[in-house]
Amino acid sequence: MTVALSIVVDGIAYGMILFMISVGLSVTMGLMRIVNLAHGGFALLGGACAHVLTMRYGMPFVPALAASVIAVIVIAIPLERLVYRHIYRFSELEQVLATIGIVFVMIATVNLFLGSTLLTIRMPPEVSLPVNLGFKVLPLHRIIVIVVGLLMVTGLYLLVERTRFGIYLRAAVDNQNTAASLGIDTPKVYLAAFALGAGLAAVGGILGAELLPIEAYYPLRYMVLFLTVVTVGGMGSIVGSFIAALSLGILDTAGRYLLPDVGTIFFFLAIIALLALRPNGLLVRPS
Amino acid sequence: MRRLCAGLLATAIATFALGGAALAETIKVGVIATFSGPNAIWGKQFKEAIQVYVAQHGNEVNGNTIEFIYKDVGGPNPDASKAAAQELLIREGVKYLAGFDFTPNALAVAPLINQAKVPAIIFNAATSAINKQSKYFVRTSFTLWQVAVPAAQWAAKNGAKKVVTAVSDYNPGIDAETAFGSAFEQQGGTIVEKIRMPLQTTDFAPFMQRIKNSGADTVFAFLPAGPATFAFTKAYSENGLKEAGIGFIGTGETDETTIDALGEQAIGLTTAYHYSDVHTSDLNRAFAAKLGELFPKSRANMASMGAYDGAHLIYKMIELAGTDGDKAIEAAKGLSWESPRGPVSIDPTSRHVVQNVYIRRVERDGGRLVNREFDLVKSVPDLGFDR
Amino acid sequence: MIRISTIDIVRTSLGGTGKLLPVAILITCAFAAFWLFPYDLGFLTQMLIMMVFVVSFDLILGYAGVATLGHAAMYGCGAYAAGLFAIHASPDPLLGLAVGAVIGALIAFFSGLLLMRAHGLSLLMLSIAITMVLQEIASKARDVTGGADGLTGISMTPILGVFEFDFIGKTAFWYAFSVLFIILVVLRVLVASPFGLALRGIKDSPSRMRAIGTPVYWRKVTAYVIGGTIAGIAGALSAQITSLVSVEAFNFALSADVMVMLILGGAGRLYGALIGTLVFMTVRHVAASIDPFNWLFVIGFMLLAVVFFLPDGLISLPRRVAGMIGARK
Amino acid sequence: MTSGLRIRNLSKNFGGLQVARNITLDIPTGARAALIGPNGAGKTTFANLIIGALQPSSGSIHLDGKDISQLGEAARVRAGIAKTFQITNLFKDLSVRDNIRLPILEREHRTFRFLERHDGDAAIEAEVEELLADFRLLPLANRLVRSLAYGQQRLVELALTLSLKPRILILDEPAAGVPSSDSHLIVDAIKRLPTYLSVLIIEHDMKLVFEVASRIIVLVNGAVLVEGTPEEISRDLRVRELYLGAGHG
Repeated sequence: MTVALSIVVDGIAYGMILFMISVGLSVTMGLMRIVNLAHGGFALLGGACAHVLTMRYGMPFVPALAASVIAVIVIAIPLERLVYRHIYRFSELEQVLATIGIVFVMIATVNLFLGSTLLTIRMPPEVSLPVNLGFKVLPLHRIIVIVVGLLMVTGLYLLVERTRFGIYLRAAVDNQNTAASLGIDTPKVYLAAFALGAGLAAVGGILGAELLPIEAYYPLRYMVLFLTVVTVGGMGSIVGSFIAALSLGILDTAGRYLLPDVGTIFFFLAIIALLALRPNGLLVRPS
Repeated sequence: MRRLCAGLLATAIATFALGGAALAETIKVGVIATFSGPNAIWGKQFKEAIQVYVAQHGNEVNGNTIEFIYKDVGGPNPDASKAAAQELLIREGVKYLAGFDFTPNALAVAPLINQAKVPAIIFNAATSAINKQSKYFVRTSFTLWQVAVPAAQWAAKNGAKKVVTAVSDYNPGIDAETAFGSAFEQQGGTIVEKIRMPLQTTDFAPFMQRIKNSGADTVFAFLPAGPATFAFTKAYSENGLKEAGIGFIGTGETDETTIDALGEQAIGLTTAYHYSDVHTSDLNRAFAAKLGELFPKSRANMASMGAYDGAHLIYKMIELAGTDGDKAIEAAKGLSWESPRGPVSIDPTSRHVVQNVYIRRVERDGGRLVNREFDLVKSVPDLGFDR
Repeated sequence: MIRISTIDIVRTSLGGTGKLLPVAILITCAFAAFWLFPYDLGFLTQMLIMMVFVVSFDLILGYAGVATLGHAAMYGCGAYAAGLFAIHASPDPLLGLAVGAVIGALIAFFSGLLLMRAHGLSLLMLSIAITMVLQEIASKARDVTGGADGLTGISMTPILGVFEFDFIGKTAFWYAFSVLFIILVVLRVLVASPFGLALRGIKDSPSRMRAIGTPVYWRKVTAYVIGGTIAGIAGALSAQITSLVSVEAFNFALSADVMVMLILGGAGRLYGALIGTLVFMTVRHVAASIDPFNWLFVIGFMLLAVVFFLPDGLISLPRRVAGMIGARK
Repeated sequence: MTSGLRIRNLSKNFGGLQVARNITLDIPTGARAALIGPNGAGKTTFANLIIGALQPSSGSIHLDGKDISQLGEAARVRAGIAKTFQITNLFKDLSVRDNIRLPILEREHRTFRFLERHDGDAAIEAEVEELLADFRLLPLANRLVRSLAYGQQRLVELALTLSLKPRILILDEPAAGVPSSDSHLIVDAIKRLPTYLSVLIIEHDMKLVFEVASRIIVLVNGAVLVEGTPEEISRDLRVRELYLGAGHG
């Protein structure tokens, strides 16, 4: 019983981090339908920025987080205007090539200025304190991540489903010409959505750095992980990604608890089975 | 221009294979390592340590000029390693090979050095069995057996009764687990559980729970330095293991190149290892000073020391045997010298470095974290060679 | 600009004297490389093996339009199969290649039964997951595969009992080249066959192919098995020539590199696969040896330049240039 | 035994939604029938039920007395049912000639051959050239379909479908998207179709329907409203209401 409870709690805490690091990709790849392999690159830029701010300039964590996210958005906007705008029209394979090219340049840039070692982000020491939940000890920052993750998924759900921006975005992705004829400024909607995706990637990179530490090759090292969450969640569904992230977190944790020797095999076999049964993701029905 | 006829080529190879010219010449040393990609730190540490050695000792031995040539293989990539070795041996006519961060990269050149009779000095790759694949391999780093056994002996002597081992599930991890386990049980201790953690693990919380549940008083861990170590030590400190009274003993987890990234959570971690950059000796201080002078941003670690002593060994072999591979290997056997890490020698059978293994604890030293040595096990050979 | 049908290109090149031109160019290039870079035979051989591998992926992605990110599954299995066969059964290289091919085909068949039903992102992920499982198995079966240390002890007898693997790698070079050459010839026949046309039809419009009565799924499985066979051969070549197999043979990065090289050169053209491999590996090799710390800049900008200015891959460069000159007149 | 297509009580439900209701219909050999009806009447669903892209919930389809209700799409093509697509669905990166050649190769069970050339069979090549000539596509034969005008693509669509040598040909809005200046090309092509063929045209354009069809079936809400000759249909009050009432001519 305690084992099951531990699996669920640890799994949710881990799943929330998976959600954090991949939610930006749910926006760019899931909603905007770009094969955005550069997603991890924005997380890397955010993390590197937070590293410099907290470690070199001694900025406290929360302002550094905000500043880094803004910095990434500021980088993302001209990048969208100059480069991504053209990438939208590319075929999927060309998108793969283009975004891999971008991610290589991002890695090389971070490598040039900060080297290829771990780039830690200093957090207030209190967040590392173990919190005793009675049946289980959990680090405080995991609890913070769980809360932030819940806020994030709620906010995004409302943004995409309930606001005009969300409707515009879905209309624009569905059919750009129709959307334009309805008077929707599709380039601006795309720009906003892209900036949102990049900003979320940065948030995820920084908050997830407790488990997936930032270093120059971060985007390549964890690419499979990001893709897994979005694929299992299903394209175009923030809530799907959320549920997928939690399920994968619990699945992976259960594997590590119960079958540690074959945990990785178990995890990927489970994903194979899942995708074989639900090829379009957890929430989307097979067509 | 570069056109060469095959005949000439064959002659060139024949000449170098016979080797051993007595005249003053340029003797080339080919260094095969990872200089690009996520593991580029290896190549960087190797190269800088060699440059420090050359800066301290000049580039001449017996009137011969020593030239180091570096080849990148981009990570664990045996195909590239073999191709690089071929190119170095044939085009550059190197008389010594060196480097080798990853085990497969070293194993891939074994057939080549056997044929060419060229010594290969391993600066890192830590699987005991490598040296059995060719009598031309000499190693100046360490093996997991060499550091894990002293770790077990020290732990047993210092109050550990029940230990849980937690290692990354790949060959070095298994080596560490076996070495530690057998030595610890020999000392009368009990291994209560052996946990093997998949290499891809990012969240170590489940393992922390298992470690706690195992009822052990100490955890022995082995993980590759980098993100895995970061996440593991973080999980160790944040899941209340320290508070639960479970001690930590490891080996290379607190590597100097990543220790500062580990931050406060690392303080107090105990490890058994063969080199710390704050080892107190004049030689080490001189080494650190030169390194700081040439590469102000760098910090020495075990890879630096493997390369530094490797360079020393190559100089010695050239001094004693010139470019005759067989003679050079014979000369290397039994050599002993004072290294920045302490007294070392080359065991004639295993062709592996015999060295002190230090017990260290992570402490804060000004703005950085260091592995402070407080105990040692003297003259440990490669205990895994005969297994 | 009107795009010229590839089939027309193939037809003209196959008719009359044009038939031998690519063959002649290929052989000339091999000899030129052999004479001009006698010291780089190791690297050139690696490139030839990679060309075999990329060409096998071209059949799947470029012709049948099936995008996977797990092509290393067949490469790795071929490599381990050939390595284990050499150690435990027979050190004959050609037999080893055959074993690699068979195992590549089997893995492709069984994984293809699942994969060829999937599409898009789901297909990418499934292929990644299958490769991960295989890598993990190879890594855990230490007694058989040597685990992370690699499978050692592979030694080969002379090819056909005559050509011994030599120190400089001459034999290895010509061995790899011969295999590549034969595979290219086979694939050229294959892509010009009714089956090849059907694959291109499937890439263009699977729904139409179904509407004309094609069992699309089985055609794709067949293509995947053929691609897997060749990938298995590539893996076997690497095992025999390096005399070592490591778990890196299953790496995700390898599958990704193969995709990048193919798109870079031009998917759907056999020579595009060759050019992409040549350029990518050369640039990486040269850039990494000149400046190992910043070489990724070069690769990154090269990929961006190609995708923005040569969307059909490097192989379209001559035509592009010709088009620009023509437009200026 | 009737020759041609015999449909009895065909129904299809999507969950609670009934999209085909009890359709009973005969399309004898050589017929030129047209299926009309307002948007959402279930015309495309009906076509998909016949070609096997959808499986019926109940009812049967017989071709020349043989029950084909349980066959899949590919098998029905082999049995002799072919359909053009409403939005052209061609092999855009293949030449026009390959677009015609591919279905013939498929029909002749050759696409599983690896070692012969795809253009190596004289009989097939002759058939390809004949079809190209029939549809006046010879001058375009080497162009990629992608580069053709839309009207030309519709002709390729027709030729491609015909190359399967079907017995029943279903034309799903053959003139959709074709500028009116080019629609005579389509009408001509349909009129030239061989007489052994039964043709079912699904169309909006009444002018085209009245020009080529000898029987017209009106479908509303998934059910047959009325069936008859063009004259009968044009006189039918319910149809007039349906079309004229909605403002169509």
